[in-house]
Amino acid sequence: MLEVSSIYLYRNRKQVFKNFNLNLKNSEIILLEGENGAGKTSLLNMISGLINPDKGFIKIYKKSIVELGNQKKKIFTYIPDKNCLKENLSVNENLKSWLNLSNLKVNDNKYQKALNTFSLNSIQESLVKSLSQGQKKKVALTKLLLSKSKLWLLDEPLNGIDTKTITILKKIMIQHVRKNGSILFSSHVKLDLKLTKRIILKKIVNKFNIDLLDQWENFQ
Amino acid sequence: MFTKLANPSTFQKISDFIFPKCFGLFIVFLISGFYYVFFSSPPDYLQGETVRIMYIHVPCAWLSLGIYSMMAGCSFFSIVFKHTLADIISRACAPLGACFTLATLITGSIWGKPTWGTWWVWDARLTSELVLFFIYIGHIFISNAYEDKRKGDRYAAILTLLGIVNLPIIKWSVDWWNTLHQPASISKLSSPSIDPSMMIPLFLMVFSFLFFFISLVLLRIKGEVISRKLEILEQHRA
Amino acid sequence: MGKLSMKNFKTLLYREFIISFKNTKSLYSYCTFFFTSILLFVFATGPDISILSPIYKPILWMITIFALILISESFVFEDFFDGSLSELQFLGYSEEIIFLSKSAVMFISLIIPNIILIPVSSILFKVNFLDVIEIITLFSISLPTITLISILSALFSLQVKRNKFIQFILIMPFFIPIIIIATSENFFVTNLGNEFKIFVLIGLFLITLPLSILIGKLIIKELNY
Amino acid sequence: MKLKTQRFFKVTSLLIIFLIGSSILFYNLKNNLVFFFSPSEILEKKISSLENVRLGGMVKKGSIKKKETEVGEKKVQETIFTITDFEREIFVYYVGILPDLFSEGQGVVVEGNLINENRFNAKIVLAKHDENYMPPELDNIVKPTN
Repeated sequence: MLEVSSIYLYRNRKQVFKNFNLNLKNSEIILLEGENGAGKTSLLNMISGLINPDKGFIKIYKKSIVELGNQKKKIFTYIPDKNCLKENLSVNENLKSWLNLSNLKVNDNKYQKALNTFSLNSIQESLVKSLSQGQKKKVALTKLLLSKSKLWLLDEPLNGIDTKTITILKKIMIQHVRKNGSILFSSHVKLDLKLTKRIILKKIVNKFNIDLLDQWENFQ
Repeated sequence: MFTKLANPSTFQKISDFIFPKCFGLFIVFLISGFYYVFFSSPPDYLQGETVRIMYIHVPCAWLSLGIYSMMAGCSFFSIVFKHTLADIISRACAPLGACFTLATLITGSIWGKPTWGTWWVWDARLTSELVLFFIYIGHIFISNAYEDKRKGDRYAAILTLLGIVNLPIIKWSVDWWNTLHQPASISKLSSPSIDPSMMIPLFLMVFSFLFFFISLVLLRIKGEVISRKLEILEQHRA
Repeated sequence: MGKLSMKNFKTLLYREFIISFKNTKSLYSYCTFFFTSILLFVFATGPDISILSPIYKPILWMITIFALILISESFVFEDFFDGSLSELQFLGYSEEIIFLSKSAVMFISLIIPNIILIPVSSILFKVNFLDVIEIITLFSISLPTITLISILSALFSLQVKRNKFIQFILIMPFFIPIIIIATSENFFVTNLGNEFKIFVLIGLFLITLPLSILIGKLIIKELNY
Repeated sequence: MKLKTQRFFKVTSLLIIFLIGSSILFYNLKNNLVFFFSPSEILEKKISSLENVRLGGMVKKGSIKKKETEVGEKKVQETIFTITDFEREIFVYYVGILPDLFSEGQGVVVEGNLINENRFNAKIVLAKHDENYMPPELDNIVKPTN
């Protein structure tokens, strides 16, 4: 399903990825771990096509992300660290606008059920700016329930939500995997979940040779 | 091939070899030029002694255009081939070009007051030269605005390539539109409408300014290369 | 491809409309700002028509540019900081369409209040009716160009986090030709017909449009790095 | 392949828009961006006496008349001269200090109002210098063309 092969990435002259490989098949869950700045978010951004790797390729269903272009929204759902919610709109308006952007049509029953999962029913008309940090995260996670894509990319989904919500999220993830879906997520918080694989990202330390300064390429 | 051949240290060797010669030539041309400008050249039949401003104004104006076209070439090179030397050269050129443009504007204004009777008019030549000055300033600001120098270089290169539209406007504005500024006195096609006794000091000054510019640019490139080396070292130490 | 990008453009346009028109506060504050500054000049100069009517155009432009700089920031900055700018990108909307839809909605949200406010305020300045029509046409032709440039400069200042001065540097040389042609009677262009002005402004717009799309695309892409 | 054609269409359409825009701009500016009008151009256009315009041309030989008048306690110089483009002529009235280069047979640009077909009231007089530079001795031998 998702194939990341021999990725190289430099950011601010520092190497973040060096010959990195990853393979995600159907009904698999992969957890990304690593200290801050090890490149978890960079990896997810690369997979979603926000950043281009310097070398190597990323393929989803044997197609590169650049080729996918407009079909990206059908293939994966990415919940980044930021919540992507407009403060001046209500919860309903935010989710409806998201549905509209990702070309999804959801009947009212399913919509209400999705809201009910994270018990957002009572606040669905209130403005996002009046919500707490955890509630905002819950609204963002509701998008997962509304989406129909097989691949979920989650960047720190457990940040700022309570234990009750974590168990709900765990349940949702297990359900998704059972339905042949696959999940790639990063987290600091321990989640007791049956993982297929756990990838620990490490900062790359390159040995620097002073003779390298004698070539223009190294100035780049 | 060019990328492989010129590595920073050979480039440094070449420029260290050229620099003293350029500076020497600059001094020689400047002294002989000043002798001609102040003692050996006649005043103009109309302007009188004011004509001597021209010997600074014209070289500055030519250099301001020349430097810009050089920067545009470098920007093209840096966008297409991504060679750092091109970025370093245009970064070294921009402040010098801005200074020459400012000198052109100021000397022109000093000349304009007694000749035309005004310090400044919104004439096509003058305005386009002012726009050139703004573009130089924009280049300096954009290339220094980013923490990552390469990013700044790229955007500055784009600005330089966009601003190249201004060059033909400056050059031919006096021919296309009726302006207050007089048309060019020296052109390839026709015989110059400037007397030989004034041409000699003019060209002496042009060459002296040219060598002055070359030696300054070499110095600035050297400084820029060293500062980039230091930056890389610092990043790898951390 | 053309149909698809048209559909994408419509979807984005709809989104931007909802976001900007839910925010009615900014519209109110714009109208208040407009009338206070206009009244300020009316009170300061007194009822003399010969002073009042020539300064009408510059005041109008001053208000518009001030509003543009403020609005363009809110249009771009909010979307960037809550992450929805990158959301649009990973949902598969191309950067050109994002840039275009933003500028289109910003243009509409500025032109609608102005078309109503200009005739009303021109009564205070005793500008005659034909001049008002001329002002509105020149204004609405030159506004798109200026909108594009100011969104671009907002994107630039977002990218250059520590340097606000760059916005000024960008706006200075690129606004000036448009404002000169839209407002001046004879500056270096001596006494010209309005058709000439309209054509020049359209030409300037057609030049600015592709350039700003290309540069805007580049910047929006690079904001993720 | 599909991606490349898409990009090709985007870039070409943008380029076409750019070219159309620049040709519109260039065509209009080439005909209309002027610093001043010549006397025959200014007389063709119907310009009201309230509008500020610039008029340029040669000062006709033997047309300069200077007069010192007193306005209040100040002495001011009043100058009357004719601007010509060798087709039409216009009388120019000017009160104030003239630039050094202002002389007969020399180019000049004046800013002010065209009162009627004959008379132009100048507020500012700018001398236009030509591209000829020569020492004063030569001036007596070779006269510049024009």
